[in-house]
Amino acid sequence: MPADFVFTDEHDELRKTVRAFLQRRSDEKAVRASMSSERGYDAEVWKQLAEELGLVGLIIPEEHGGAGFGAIELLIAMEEMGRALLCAPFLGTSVFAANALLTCADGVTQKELLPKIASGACIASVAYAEPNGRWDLAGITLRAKGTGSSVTTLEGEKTLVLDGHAAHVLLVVARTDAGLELLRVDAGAAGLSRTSIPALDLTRKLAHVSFKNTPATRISSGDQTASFERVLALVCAALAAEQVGGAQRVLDMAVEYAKSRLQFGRPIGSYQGIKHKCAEMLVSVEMAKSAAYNALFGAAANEPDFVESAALAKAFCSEAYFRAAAENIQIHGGMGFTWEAAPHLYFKRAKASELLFGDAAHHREALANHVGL
Amino acid sequence: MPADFVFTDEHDELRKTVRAFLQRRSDEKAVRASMSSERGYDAEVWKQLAEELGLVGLIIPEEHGGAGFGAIELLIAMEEMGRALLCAPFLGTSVFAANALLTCADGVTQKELLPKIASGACIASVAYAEPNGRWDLAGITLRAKGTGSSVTTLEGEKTLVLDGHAAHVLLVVARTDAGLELLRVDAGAAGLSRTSIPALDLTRKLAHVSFKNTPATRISSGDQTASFERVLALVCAALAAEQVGGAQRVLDMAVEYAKSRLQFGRPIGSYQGIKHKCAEMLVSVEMAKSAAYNALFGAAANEPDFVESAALAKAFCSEAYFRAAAENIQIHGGMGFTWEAAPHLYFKRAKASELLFGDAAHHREALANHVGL
Amino acid sequence: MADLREMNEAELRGRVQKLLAEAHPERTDSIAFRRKQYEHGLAWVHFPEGYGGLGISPKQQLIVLDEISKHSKVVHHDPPAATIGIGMGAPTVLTYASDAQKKYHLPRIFSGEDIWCQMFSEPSAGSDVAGLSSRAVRDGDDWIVNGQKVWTSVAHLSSWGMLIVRTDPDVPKHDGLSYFILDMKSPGVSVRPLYQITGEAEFNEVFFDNVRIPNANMLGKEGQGWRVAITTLMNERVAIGGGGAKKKGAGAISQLVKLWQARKPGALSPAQEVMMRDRVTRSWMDNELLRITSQRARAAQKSGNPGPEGSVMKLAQADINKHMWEIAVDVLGQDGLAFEAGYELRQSGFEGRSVEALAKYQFLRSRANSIEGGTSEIMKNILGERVLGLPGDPRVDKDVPWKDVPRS
Amino acid sequence: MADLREMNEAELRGRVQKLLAEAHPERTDSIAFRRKQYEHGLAWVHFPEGYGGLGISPKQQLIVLDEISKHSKVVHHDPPAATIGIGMGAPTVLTYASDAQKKYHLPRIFSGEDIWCQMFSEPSAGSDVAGLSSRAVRDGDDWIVNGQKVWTSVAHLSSWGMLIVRTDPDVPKHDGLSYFILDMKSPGVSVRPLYQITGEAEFNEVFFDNVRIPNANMLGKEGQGWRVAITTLMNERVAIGGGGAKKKGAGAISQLVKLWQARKPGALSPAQEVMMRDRVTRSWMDNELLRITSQRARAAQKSGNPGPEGSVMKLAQADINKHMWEIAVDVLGQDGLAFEAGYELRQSGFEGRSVEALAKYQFLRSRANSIEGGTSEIMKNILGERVLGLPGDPRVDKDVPWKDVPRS
Repeated sequence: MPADFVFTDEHDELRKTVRAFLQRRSDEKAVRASMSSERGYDAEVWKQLAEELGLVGLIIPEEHGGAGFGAIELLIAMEEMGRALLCAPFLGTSVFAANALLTCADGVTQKELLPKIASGACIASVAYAEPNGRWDLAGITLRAKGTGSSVTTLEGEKTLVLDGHAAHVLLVVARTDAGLELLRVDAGAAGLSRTSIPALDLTRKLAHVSFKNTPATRISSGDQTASFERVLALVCAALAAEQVGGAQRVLDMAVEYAKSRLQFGRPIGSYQGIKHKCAEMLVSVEMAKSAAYNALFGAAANEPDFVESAALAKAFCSEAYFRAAAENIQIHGGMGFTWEAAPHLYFKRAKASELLFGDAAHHREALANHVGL
Repeated sequence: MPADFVFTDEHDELRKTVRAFLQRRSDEKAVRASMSSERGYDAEVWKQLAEELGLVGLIIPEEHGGAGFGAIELLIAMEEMGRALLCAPFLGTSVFAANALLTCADGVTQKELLPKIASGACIASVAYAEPNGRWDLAGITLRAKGTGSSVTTLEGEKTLVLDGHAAHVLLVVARTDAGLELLRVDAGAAGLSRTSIPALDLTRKLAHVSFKNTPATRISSGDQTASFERVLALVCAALAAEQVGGAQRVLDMAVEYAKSRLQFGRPIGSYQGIKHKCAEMLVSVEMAKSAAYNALFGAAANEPDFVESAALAKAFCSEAYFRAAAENIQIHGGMGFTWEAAPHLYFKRAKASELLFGDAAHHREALANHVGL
Repeated sequence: MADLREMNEAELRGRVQKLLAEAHPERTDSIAFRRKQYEHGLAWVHFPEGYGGLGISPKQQLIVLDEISKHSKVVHHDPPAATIGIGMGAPTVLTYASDAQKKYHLPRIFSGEDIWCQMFSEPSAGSDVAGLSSRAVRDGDDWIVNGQKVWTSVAHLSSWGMLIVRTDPDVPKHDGLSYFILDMKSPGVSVRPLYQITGEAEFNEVFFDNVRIPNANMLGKEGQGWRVAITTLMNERVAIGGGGAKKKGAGAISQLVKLWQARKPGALSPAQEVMMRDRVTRSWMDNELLRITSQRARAAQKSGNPGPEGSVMKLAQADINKHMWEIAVDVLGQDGLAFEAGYELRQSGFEGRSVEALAKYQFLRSRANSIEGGTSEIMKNILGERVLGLPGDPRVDKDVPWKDVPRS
Repeated sequence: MADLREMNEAELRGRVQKLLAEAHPERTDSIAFRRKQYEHGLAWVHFPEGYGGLGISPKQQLIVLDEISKHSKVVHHDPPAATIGIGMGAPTVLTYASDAQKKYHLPRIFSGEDIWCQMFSEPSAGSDVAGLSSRAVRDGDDWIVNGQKVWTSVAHLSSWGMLIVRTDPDVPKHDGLSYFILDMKSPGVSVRPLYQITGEAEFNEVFFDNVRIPNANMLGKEGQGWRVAITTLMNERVAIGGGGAKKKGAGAISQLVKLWQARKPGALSPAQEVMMRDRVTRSWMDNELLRITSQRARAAQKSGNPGPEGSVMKLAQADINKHMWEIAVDVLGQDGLAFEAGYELRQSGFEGRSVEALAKYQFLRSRANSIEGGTSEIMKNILGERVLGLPGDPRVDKDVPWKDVPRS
């Protein structure tokens, strides 16, 4: 059954709730405070997101203490968080790590970690990318030492770990004798060191992680390549939804500014130069919405082409958000280039989320392979 | 010495003369008449171009009955011809064939053919491309039979031969035991058949040529790969100049129309939607000029990087002309989409000259190889 | 129309069966059958009884079609040339014409006996349709019309035309227009094909040289022409919108994919092949997103919250389509230089084309996508102003007598 | 200035030698040497004698530089912070100030003792500079200024500023402005760094809180401020234009090529590598064409036929530069996510950066290229109207008292 793109009243309610919360707790002032904090997010807000809104465990089943929601609710949450530029380990913990655990981890680990994550008590990060610059699964070369045993050791590096500096648990994607597996390394583990990466986008913290003979527990059984491909697809689709939220917000900002800024006695939005730019942004934002909605409605419906739709979404939304954020700076003129105005915050988020998990060209290539072009 | 891009008074005079002639003899009515004629050009105009203006033998040395001019004069002529959309075998005969003879042919052949070409009496066409779709020299697979002897035979096909239907002499690029050579096949040769290709661009006739045990004379000695690369480069640079002339003309047309066409009580050119489009066309036309001028001033100065500059010019001007011609249709609105208005004539010429001798991507790849990117 | 009652479905299907008992499509020609269909009130079910309808919800028209299809292998659909009359002419006649006119025209429109055309656009009034300058001057019981219309499809086949002309140049432009229906065989009307850059003429130019129209053929009152024209145009939108949901990868993009997959091996270098593939992929994405956006538009409409999805489609589609066919010609490469069909000027036909020839034809034809039915510049104004709420450009033609507004 | 006579070259070189005999750059600090240079009329040779010049053609300034360079390893160039004063302040002072003011300021400007800044732009007056709203009200021999300026470089280092303010709001905007030179140490002047998206402040905001300026410091007459400002701005163009002809592949593009050639092997798939290479190639082409266009502009200027080449450069360069640095960050890929320098807010410095860090910095910095010194939208209007001769947008702020023009 193809997706019908209908949001139910419950969906609309969820969106309203999230938006209202974020308007209060993730306004520009809050974002700037988080940006310049060491941790990178407001622990109090995270707690509320977990306890009051149940968002932290959004896609974690109720049996594991989560809200048990699906991909459409995830779409709504990400869109709103992108809109508000929320600084929080949501993508890393609630989407990437939770989904990796749900998809790849053994029951015992799920039972232990998922409730902790849902409660907001545990930040979990997937250590995926390596310094070789690749985003595809074939690029994973970190190899766990020893074979057979459930405890092994790691020696090597992972990078661009989402909120890796703050994580209580790292879920490390590495090669074992069984293939690609998920390993668990706890925060205090021997030989584990983590360095914050000074990021282009201050609203999302990244860390470099290195392992020196670090003990790690195997928490998946057998090769996870196929499962992990779907985990990555969900992360990309969620990120695309976040990009859509951001893109819509910068369009709104640009339009607001174009209405209120007067030059030569007229609102600048009355000039076709600006008006047509806004119209083009609108077209591109609507198309981006189609891409992200298609991916996440597809995920919700368990469509067999979900991985393909996710690639399409990440490819299109990455470029659409970046262009929209760049045009928003342009429409704001000199003001748009200042630190004190908001446009650059979105611009940096847009660029960073374009690069994260593979840029548009990467995903177009994946898509072309799927479609058979 | 880098090119200085200064046109002398003589150059300006040449331009004025050519433009005035073409305004009289290649106005829109004349172009439409040639377009729908079998031959594809006005023989009388060709005669005048040869005898009165000396343009047909423009780059043929005076000793061979030509004007003995160089690449800068060629630039000017091509630019003006592109502007006027002249229908004539100039690119095929006066540029491609004449230059191929000058660069690759033996003295006897030069002495025989070049004066005939310069006089306008002989249409000569280079049979270069083959139906394999390639434009690079390595794509030439037609192989002359027999070895050693100066007379050989050809069996196979050539396509997209400029004015091949009207040519008195074909200069066939083919492989021999010596490498890549130039062979001569006269119009009446046995087993030679020529078919006009119904062309997208009616202003430049193309023919398909096939050889069935057709006798051909070897007129070059030894492998011509290196020389022929420079011949192709000159053709591309000249074509780029023609594209610039066309691009400038469609910009002029668009601007004229935008000034005189009123909607909602204002000239459409007073709306930024149209005005900014025109400004962007201007930028792109000026950049295209820089590309074409650089190539042909470089050719005139025998710059060692001429082949590279020609690739840059063909790559950039192809896209610039196509975009400008497309925008010109758009600015003309419904009128621009009619057969009776001129914009489509330029649009089709632009697309065809984009594809001819390799499209922009082809030449960017060549450029990247030259530059070492 | 939304508040029209629905008829009991069985009853409606019963009425269709009665029609079929009287005239069966398998044994009746299109005109005769459709005349009968009109008489039974099954032409436009939302029209009043006696005028080809039953006064019921227009949604139920589908039941009529369904019931006919059930009982007949032959279905007499709207004849292609008659769609303008059926979709736009009829509702306008129904709303504004006299009872005698309705009784005369509606059955002839529906049966396809009379082809109708729409004559609004003029050479000098493209985006600014209301700025048109064809004039009608009153002479006794007649009006005498002089001027020219353009972009008139099926004019060369038409018996009647919907015409809007200026009857008062001394008032602002929208206020001085009147709307007529014109017998296309009237002396002084001449129709010429308007050839496009494809060499084909899908449209005509229509010239008026002292053409007389009886005052009785004015629809609406003098000076109300714009309002009547809006009725016509609203029905154009209804007719065009709501295109069926295509499947993923279906439609025009499948042609590009076909061309891509049939490309000449070795024609492109490996690097150029990579880049061309990426262009094809982008176009595939664009087309897929257009398809999804149209689904979203329908979903939003259904749920009663129509968003901007619909409005962006026209603008997006124009660019996407133009791009797609550019890529197609580039994929063809050398073969892109040929135009197999030739450019013999002729009235547009519906003959089949090879996918290669289609690509070149569409490459040319698609240039009009950003012009016809509202230029992309106008669409951007509409999106900017109506959807985003940005202020308009200063207007120099408002509240000024039409004759004083500068024009080309 | 074009008609100023040329001095015999030997004589001019002789004068430079006399200067060097009195004060040699290798043994004299910049301020002291440049004071001497001023006294010898070798500061701005086209200025009149007694005011730092010799009344000769400005082209001959190059001879002065050449002669100094011949005899000294040290050359005291214009101090970077002083260029605004030297390039724009001095010509304005020379044209409009009193003799006493010229005598006081010109040597101090040239020596670099006094840094000058330019205070024209305001938060509410960006593209529309003449719409500015900082007010000066007459009070006896003084004017009292209130308001705010923005985008003021070196204000935090400046002794003097060129200031344009509104002295009459009741006349159309250009007519109500007056031009002052302002002692930046005056009470009520405060300067704050304006941080940009790079985290650095290249510019300042300047606030005026009841700042008193003596009437004697008005340049030009009351209400003539716009005309005086034009003098200043004309000299800005002279100062910015005429950038030296770079060699092929030199300049910023060489940084991108360096990054490309140093890319991580294997980070991109072969197909992505092809596409990225094509983007780098396009950027290389664009930069090369910019270089050639600037050569063409110079050639055309030399030959007395300046074409549109010059005008298109600003617009083209903004886009090309932004694109280039986007590509650079994309080439960096994963490393593009890091911003090594951090965003500690600080005054802009000139420290060295690694090519990777530079790419990220420029990626952000270049966003201003299409805004500063005229937005790309304004540049397109200028190209459209002044170069192509297209008609202007309807104006709602002409011939209207400034106070009645709507503003944000």
